[in-house]
Amino acid sequence: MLERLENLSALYANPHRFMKLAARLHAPVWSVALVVLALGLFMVSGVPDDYQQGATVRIMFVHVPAAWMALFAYSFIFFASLVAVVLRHPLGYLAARAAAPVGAVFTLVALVTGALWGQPMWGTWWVWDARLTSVLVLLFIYLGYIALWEAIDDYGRAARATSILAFVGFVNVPIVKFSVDWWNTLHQPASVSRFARPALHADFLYPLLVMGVAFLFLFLAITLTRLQMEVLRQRLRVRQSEI
Amino acid sequence: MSGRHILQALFARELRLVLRGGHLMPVIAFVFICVMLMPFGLGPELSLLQRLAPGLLWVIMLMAILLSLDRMFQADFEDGGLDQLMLLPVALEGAIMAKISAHFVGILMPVLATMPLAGLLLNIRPDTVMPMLAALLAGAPALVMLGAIGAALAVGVRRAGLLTVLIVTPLYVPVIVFGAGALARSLAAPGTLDVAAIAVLGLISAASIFLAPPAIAAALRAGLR
Amino acid sequence: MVKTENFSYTPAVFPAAADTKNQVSLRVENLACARGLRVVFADLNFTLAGGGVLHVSGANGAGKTSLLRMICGLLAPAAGTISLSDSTPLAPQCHYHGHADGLKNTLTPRETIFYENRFSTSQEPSAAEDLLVLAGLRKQADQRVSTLSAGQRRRLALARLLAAPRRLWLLDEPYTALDAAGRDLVDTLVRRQAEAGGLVVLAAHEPVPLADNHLELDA
Amino acid sequence: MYDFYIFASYTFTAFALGVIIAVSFRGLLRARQSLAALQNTKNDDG
Repeated sequence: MLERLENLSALYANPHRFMKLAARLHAPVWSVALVVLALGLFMVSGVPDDYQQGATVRIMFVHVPAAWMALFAYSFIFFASLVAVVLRHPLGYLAARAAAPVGAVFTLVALVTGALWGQPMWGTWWVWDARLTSVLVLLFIYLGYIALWEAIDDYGRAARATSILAFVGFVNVPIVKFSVDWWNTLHQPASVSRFARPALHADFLYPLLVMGVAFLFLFLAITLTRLQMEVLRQRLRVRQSEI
Repeated sequence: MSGRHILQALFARELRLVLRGGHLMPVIAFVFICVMLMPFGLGPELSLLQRLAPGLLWVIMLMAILLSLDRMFQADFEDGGLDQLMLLPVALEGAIMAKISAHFVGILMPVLATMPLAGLLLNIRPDTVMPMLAALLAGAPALVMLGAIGAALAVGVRRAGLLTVLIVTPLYVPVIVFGAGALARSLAAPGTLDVAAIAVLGLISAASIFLAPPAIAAALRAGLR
Repeated sequence: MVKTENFSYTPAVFPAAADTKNQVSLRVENLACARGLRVVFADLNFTLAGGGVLHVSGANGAGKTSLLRMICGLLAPAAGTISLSDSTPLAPQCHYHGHADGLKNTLTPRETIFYENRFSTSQEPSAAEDLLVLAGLRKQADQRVSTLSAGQRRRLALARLLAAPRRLWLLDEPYTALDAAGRDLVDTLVRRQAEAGGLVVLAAHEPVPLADNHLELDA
Repeated sequence: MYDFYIFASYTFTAFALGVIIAVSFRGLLRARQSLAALQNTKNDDG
C-alpha cells in the first residue's frame, strides 16, 4: 500500500537495494578502518619527540584527525540532506540522522584532546583559542541538530525540519570560523595561533595522514552501521503501522 | 489592492497585538534584572563594570531577544492564527516579514532604547553609548531573523523554548563576536567607532533579512498537520 | 428568553464571492491521506462544480478535517492532486473555518473585522458595521474577543468569510456551539456563497439539507 | 613527564569511539531482533 502513495513513499521508501549493498559493504569497510587504524597507531608509536613540545605532540595525531572528522561529518549531513530534499531520495534523511551522533563524538574527542594537549603547554585546561572555540560551537550545532530530531515525533516533519537546520547550520560553520578567527586576533593581536602545528616534516606528516584516513573510515563504518539501524527502525515503524 | 496593502494591515494588527499582549514589559524587566545581577556576581567595582559593560549588555540583549521570540509563532500555532496566516493571498515570506517587523518595532526598539539606561547601571562610559547603540542596531535584525528560524522550527514541539535556544545559539556566535567586538575597540580607543565590525554586522543582518524568511516559511510549512 | 437579534441583511452586504461568469470547479484526483504511516483514506475522486455545496460526513478520525485542510493546502496529501478547473493556486482562494478559529483575544470584534477586510484582495470590502450586525455582535463590537461566548466567537469567525470574500469555503463543523439563529446564519452564508458561484465544502455530523453533494468517509 | 596527557588523550578517544560503536551495533542488533519478532507475530496470525 505504501508504495502507491507517492508523497508518503518519498519519505518512507524501503531501500532494499541499499540494504543489500550495505550488508555486503559492512565487513570490508570495518576491516579497512581497523587495519588503517592499526597501521596509523604503529607509525605514531615510532615518531620521535618534537624538539619544541616533546612527547605531547603525539596528542596531535588524535586531536587533528578528530577535528577533521568533526567538520567532514557536518558536510556529510549537509549533502545527505541535500540529496534527500533535492533528489527526493528518502535515504538522505536517514543518512544525515545516522551521521550526526558520530560527528558529535568526533567533535567531543577533538575538544577533550585539544584541552589535554593545551594543558601541558599553558597550564590551563581550556584556552579560548580560535580553533578550539570553533570546535566548541560546532559541538552545539550537532547537539541542536540531534535535539531537533529527538524533539519531533512525526517523522515527516522531523526529516524536513532537520534538513532545513542542516542547510542553515552548514552556511553558518564558515561564518563562525571567520568570526572566531577575527575575535581571536582582536584579543591576542600579536601571538601566532598557539595551535600552530610543529614543523610537519615527514616524520609527523605521514602518521598524521594515515591517522586521518583511519578516522575517515571509522566515521564511514560507524555511520554505515547506524544507517542500517535507521533503515530497519524505519521498516519497523512502517510494519507496526500496518498491523 | 496589492499584496503590499495586505502586509501593511498585517503589520498593523501584529503591532497592536504585541503592544496589547504586554510582551514588552517582561523583556525590559529581564534586561534590568540581568544588569542588576551583574554587580552582585562580579562585584560593584566601577572600573571593572565599565570594562565589561559593552559585552555584558550584548549578551543580555541577545538573551532578551531569545526570550521574546519564544511566543512569536507559538501563539498563532495554538489559536489557529498560523492557518489563517498561511491562507493570506500574499507570499508567506512577506507575511512572516510583517510579523517579525511588528515584533521588532513593538519589542526590540523599546528594549534598544533602554539599553543606554541599563548601561548607566554598569557605569558605561558616555562616549561609548553611541557606538554601543550603533552596534546593537546593526546586529539586532540578524538576532531576530535567525532567532525566528529557531522559533519556527520548534513551534508546537515539546520544550520548544529550550530547543529554540539550542538551535539558535550557534547562529548567534558571529553576531555577538562582531557586536561585542566592535564595542571593545571603541572602549579601548575612546571616541572611535569600529566601522569595519559594524559594517560586518550590518552585512550579516542584511543577509539574514533576505535568507531567513524562506527558511522560516519552510520551517512553518514543515510543521503543518 | 433573551431575544436574539434578527439578521437584517441586505444583498449589498454580500459582495459577490465569485462572479458567476467564470465559474470554477474543484477537482480532486485519487487523493490519499495518512496520519504518520496510518492510511486514513485513499483513492478519493470527486469534482465539485461551481456553485456546489459538498457535505462531507463520517465518524471521528475518518479524515474529514484532514480532507478540508488538504484542499486548502494546510496539510500535504499522501498522494493525489487537488486543483481548480482554471488551475489558479488554490490556497490564496480558500477560507478555512476550523475548530481553532484564529481569532485574537486582545482584539475587539470591530477591530477583527476591520483587519479581515484589509486582508482581502477584493476591491470593495464589505462594511464592518453590516458584518457585525449580521453576526449579531453589534452590542459586543467593542468588547475584547476573549469576553465572547463560544457561540459568539464562532459567529465572528463566520463573519470573516465575508470580510475577505474568497471562492472556496472549507467549513469544519460550522454548526457546533451555535444556537438556532446561528445555524440560520451559516445556512444563509452558504446559500449566498453557492448562489454567487463559489464552492463550499462543509464537514458536519448532522444532515445538511442545502448541500447538493454528499461524501461519506468511512473510518 | 607528559605521559599522562598522551595516555589520557588516547584512552579518551578509544573510550568515546568505543561507546558510539557499541551503541550503534547494539541499536542495529535490537532493530533486527524486533523486526524478526514482528515478522513471526505476523506469520503466526497471518
